[in-house]
Amino acid sequence: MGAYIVKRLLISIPVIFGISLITFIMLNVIPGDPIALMMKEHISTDVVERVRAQMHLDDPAYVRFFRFVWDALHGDFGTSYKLNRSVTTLLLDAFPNTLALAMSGALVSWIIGIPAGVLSAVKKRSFLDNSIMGFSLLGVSIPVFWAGLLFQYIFSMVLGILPVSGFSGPEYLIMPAIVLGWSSAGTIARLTRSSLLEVMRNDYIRTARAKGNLEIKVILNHALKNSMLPVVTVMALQVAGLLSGAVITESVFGIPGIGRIAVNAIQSRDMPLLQGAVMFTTVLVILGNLVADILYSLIDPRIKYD
Amino acid sequence: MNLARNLMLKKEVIEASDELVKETFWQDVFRSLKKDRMAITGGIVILLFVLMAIFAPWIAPHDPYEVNLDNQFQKPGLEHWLGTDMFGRDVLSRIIYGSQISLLIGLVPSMITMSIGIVLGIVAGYFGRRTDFVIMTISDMVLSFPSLLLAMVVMYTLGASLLNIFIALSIVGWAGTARVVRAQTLSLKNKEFVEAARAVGVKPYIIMLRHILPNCIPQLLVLFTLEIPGSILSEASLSFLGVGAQPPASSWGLMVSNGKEFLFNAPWVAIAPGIAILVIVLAFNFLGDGLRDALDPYLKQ
Amino acid sequence: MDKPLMQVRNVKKYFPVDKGLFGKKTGTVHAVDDISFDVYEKETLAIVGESGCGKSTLGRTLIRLLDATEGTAHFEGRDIFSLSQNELRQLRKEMQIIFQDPFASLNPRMKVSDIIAEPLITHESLGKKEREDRVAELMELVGLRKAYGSRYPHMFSGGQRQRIGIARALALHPKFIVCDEPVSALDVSIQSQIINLLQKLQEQNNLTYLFISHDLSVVRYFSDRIGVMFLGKMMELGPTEEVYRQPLHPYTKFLIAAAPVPDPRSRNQEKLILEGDIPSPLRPPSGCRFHTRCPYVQDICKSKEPEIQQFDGRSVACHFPLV
Amino acid sequence: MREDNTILEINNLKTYFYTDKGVVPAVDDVSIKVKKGQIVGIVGESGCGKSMTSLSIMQLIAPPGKIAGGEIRFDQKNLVGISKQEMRSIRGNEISMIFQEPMTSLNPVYPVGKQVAETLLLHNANMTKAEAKRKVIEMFAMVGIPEPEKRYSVYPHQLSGGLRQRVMIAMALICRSKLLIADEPTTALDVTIEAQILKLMKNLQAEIDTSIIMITHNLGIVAEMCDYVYVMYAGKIMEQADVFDLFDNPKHPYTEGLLKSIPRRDVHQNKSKGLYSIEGMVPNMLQLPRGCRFHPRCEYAVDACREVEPQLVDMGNDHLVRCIKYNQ
Repeated sequence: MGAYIVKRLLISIPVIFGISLITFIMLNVIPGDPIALMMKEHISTDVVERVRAQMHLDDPAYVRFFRFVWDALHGDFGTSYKLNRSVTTLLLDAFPNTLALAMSGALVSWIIGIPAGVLSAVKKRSFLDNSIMGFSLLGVSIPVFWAGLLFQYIFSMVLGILPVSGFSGPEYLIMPAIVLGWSSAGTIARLTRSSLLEVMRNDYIRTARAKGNLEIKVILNHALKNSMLPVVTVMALQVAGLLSGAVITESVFGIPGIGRIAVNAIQSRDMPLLQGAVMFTTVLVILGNLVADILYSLIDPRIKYD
Repeated sequence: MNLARNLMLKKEVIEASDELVKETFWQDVFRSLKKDRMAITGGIVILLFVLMAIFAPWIAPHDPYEVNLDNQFQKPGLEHWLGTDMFGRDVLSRIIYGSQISLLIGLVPSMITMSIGIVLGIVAGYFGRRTDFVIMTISDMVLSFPSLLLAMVVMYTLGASLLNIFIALSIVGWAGTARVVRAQTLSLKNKEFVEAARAVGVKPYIIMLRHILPNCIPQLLVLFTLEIPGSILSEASLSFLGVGAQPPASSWGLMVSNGKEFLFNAPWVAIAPGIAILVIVLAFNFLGDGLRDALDPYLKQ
Repeated sequence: MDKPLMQVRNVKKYFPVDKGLFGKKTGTVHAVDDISFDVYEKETLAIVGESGCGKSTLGRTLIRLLDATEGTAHFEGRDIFSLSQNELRQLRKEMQIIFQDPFASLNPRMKVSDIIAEPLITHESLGKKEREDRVAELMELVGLRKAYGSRYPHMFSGGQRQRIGIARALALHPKFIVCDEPVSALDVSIQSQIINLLQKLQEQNNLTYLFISHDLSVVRYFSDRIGVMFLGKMMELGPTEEVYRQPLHPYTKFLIAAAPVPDPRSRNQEKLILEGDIPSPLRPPSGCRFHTRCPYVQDICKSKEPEIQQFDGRSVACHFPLV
Repeated sequence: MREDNTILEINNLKTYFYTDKGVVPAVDDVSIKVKKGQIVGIVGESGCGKSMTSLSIMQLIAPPGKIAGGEIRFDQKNLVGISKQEMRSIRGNEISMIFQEPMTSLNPVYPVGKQVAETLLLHNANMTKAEAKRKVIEMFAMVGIPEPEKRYSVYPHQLSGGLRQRVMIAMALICRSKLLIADEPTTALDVTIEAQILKLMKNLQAEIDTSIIMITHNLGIVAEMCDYVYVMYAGKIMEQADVFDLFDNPKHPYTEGLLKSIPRRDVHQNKSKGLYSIEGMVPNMLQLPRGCRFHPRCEYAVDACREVEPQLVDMGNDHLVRCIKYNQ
């Protein structure tokens, strides 16, 4: 098992390198002179000169890229020119909040999504099935930011039982987690249901019935584990989705997470901060994919560990 | 090498009824779609929105851009069915005009995404080895970016404009389609009718066009109807974060964003456009689900 | 039997098996391992064997659907393995293939007339009318009504689809056709219809068949000569009747005896049953590949690979042929 | 009910499929009898309804299929309409089934031993897991699986087709079922492995004295294994007889045609004459021909064949045939 994880980690290093290359190109090379972009904010010339010197912008692009990678490896993502603080510390402060939000969103989606999907597959074409699927479809279709506003309006402004925004206690996490979790729970529930129904068509399910199993045992003992394979794969892809959702939810609910930092960095044209935020989240996504990969190989014996 | 898999026996009942299927692929799909109420409602709603977008100038009760400060924040009523916003503009008219941008932003990037994804997916799947490795590694990297963040970075670099939104949403979307099409191509490539074409000496690009692509259509149809709502939602999110459509364009996402400060005393300003987004996205999802069920037998082929 | 249409010499086809994360090669499957034989004009040479013996791989390699790892195959004097892409494309007119699975061998999105016309479109510049006539003629030839041309494959039964596949293979008037288990997936009554059709077409168009099958009864009826393969090696080759009456290789003897016979009286005869499982092509046994299942195995069989011995018109690869 | 050793009696079974394109009479008024210790063959081509008959016995017909009529008497009990709970206690215990595709009939994510033990534990509530494991290993040895202890915890993808079918047979006979239904058990196997499996089934049948319904399209297997044979075509039984009687003098044109059109590996057949073959195709079940269902493909068809559906007529010593020639 260990060897498998080590191998997977080794593979993600070139991927991370690739991502940093893409990010670097998009932020430094394509826009031409990053300082020109910053100038849009009418910054005083001395600040501009300081940043130009600090970022050695006169060196050729590839030199700057390898310096960026070298510094990144030492945990130094440059300094945010707007807040004049090290990008790394800013991100590390914000990371726990995003993690809390993303994890609670993920939990909401798994704890509600999977059982709901199984239930509606078991009770196919029943009222329960239709309502679960309707609710999931709503979750998938609803714009996350709009749902946030709606929740704020109903639960904070009208009912006043939950804080509108901010992040100084668990109760601040309830609405954002639900809003974020609802859409991914919808995806997971729909996928679990269709995957389970698909698996039920296999020959070994017919064998399980021919043994004299109760239908519910056929579903839970034989079909469920097989149906989890595609669900786990989607969970990996969902990590990226959750982080996208987090970006919005953090803005709506004013949660000081990495997403919020990224949005502010864009609005204030703070390139080093944005670059750091993007790198940070993509590494999170890769780790998420790794976890899902390992989960997948735990379920499916056909995948060897060697 | 393969065992004597006597396919005829396993599909006894299917074989019996299969023989009398006289419909072509499209007739069969349309017949099952017609029976699916949800898909039909979805289709009708989409049609309404398209008509609304086309005939917006004639339908909209007021001029969406006419600022009239002394009737700010009017409650939804007879005069303004959905009330007015902070500049006294009629919310309903702005939503009607907004449908033009939102539908455009739903369709155009999806088309770009699908075409890039199809070409790269088929090429990667059919040729395999190095081309496959390169294309798939890039797509894995693109998929590692949270899509919204990547779109934001693109908007940051290129600046906010309608064209740039198309580019941003396409850069994000192609990887997903490419992976699906590649998987489909890999399974089709080993099918005997492709081997037969190669045995006849048909050139690879013709094999891709005549044999591989048409058999991906069922999968692509489903993907397309689910890609459109995806990009509508993405654009709305971008606009909400102030990185998408810029004024005076009245994209629904922007309207929600402008209305969020006045949520307490004028909730309709932010909530009404959100409902429009929800309805059109739901409609596409209804249609997409209906299509997937109707195409199910063909998806597994 | 006049001069050989095709001379196959030491053909090998290996597949790398890449397991592990980095996809590094961790083994090779010797699907076809040093096979040599001749194919004579207008004959039906059957290649029989169980799964994993490499018969389908051999068939596909000989018409270059797969590229051989080693060896040569001279077709009318020219080695097809060393032909350039263009030369190969010209050669396609001479060699064709018929497949086993009626459901997978026809493009479901194409009309039947287009499927049959594809070879004509690819190789000959015919007018539309002329091409339609040729397609109609081909459909009549294989016993299908012209009117079916505008239909799609899913509207046909297995037997009819196999006829469409045959019509496609005949479109360019080939000399040599690889039939890869053409009747295995069909019902008994349909099977005999297709066998008769193949036979009629062979006589009318002087076709040469490489008939790949695992059905020893169909092969006895239909083939002139038979080659028995096991795990990539040719165990025995010779005229069909002689091989069935007096098999030289133990595997041939047991393989022929294995299929149950449709005559209840033979049910209580002592059954010749080969024990053990088919070894995996990834780790073939040492020496003679059949030694793990051979009831007459000796020590030499385990260590030394048997030389191919020739008897007049017959060959066998066994240290102790059943002479 | 006369007390003889009939273990299973199916009378006028009708299993119809109510598809959106019409009703498919997959099994149309079929009557079959199986005696204790007897191997009964149901032979026919695809779409003839033989598999649907077996699935009806096990009550495993999924919608849109339904048992529309007739009775299935097993051990004097009519299975059609009994409680789900009672049927479950019979499935896998008193009647068990093996299927055609050993590759896909086992659950890929569970060890094979555990899957066989499950059948045992389902029908023996007070049996401990360890005891069940012991019995399974014993059964694995009995069905000829080498190193049974090691193979207990192996996953299906690590076994060959032949070994997987042996696991399926072990699973079917672990509770010493009275009736084993084998639906094309060796069709997907190589011929040398098929010979092993057929021999194994014969030995086990003798040892456990179970009755077997052998469903196949292969008349060679019928000749070798079965005592009594039913020939099915388009959902109906066309002929039924003792195996020697059927092969010696087949009466129905379809049976006769089938026997004549099979190539033989044990005898030289002159190629120049061509193989006898029954023309035409299996009829489509939604537009069945009027009168005798075989008449469009029958050499001896006369006008009467197109009007009236002949009945199964007993020609003596249990040889029944459904053909106008014998209906006068």
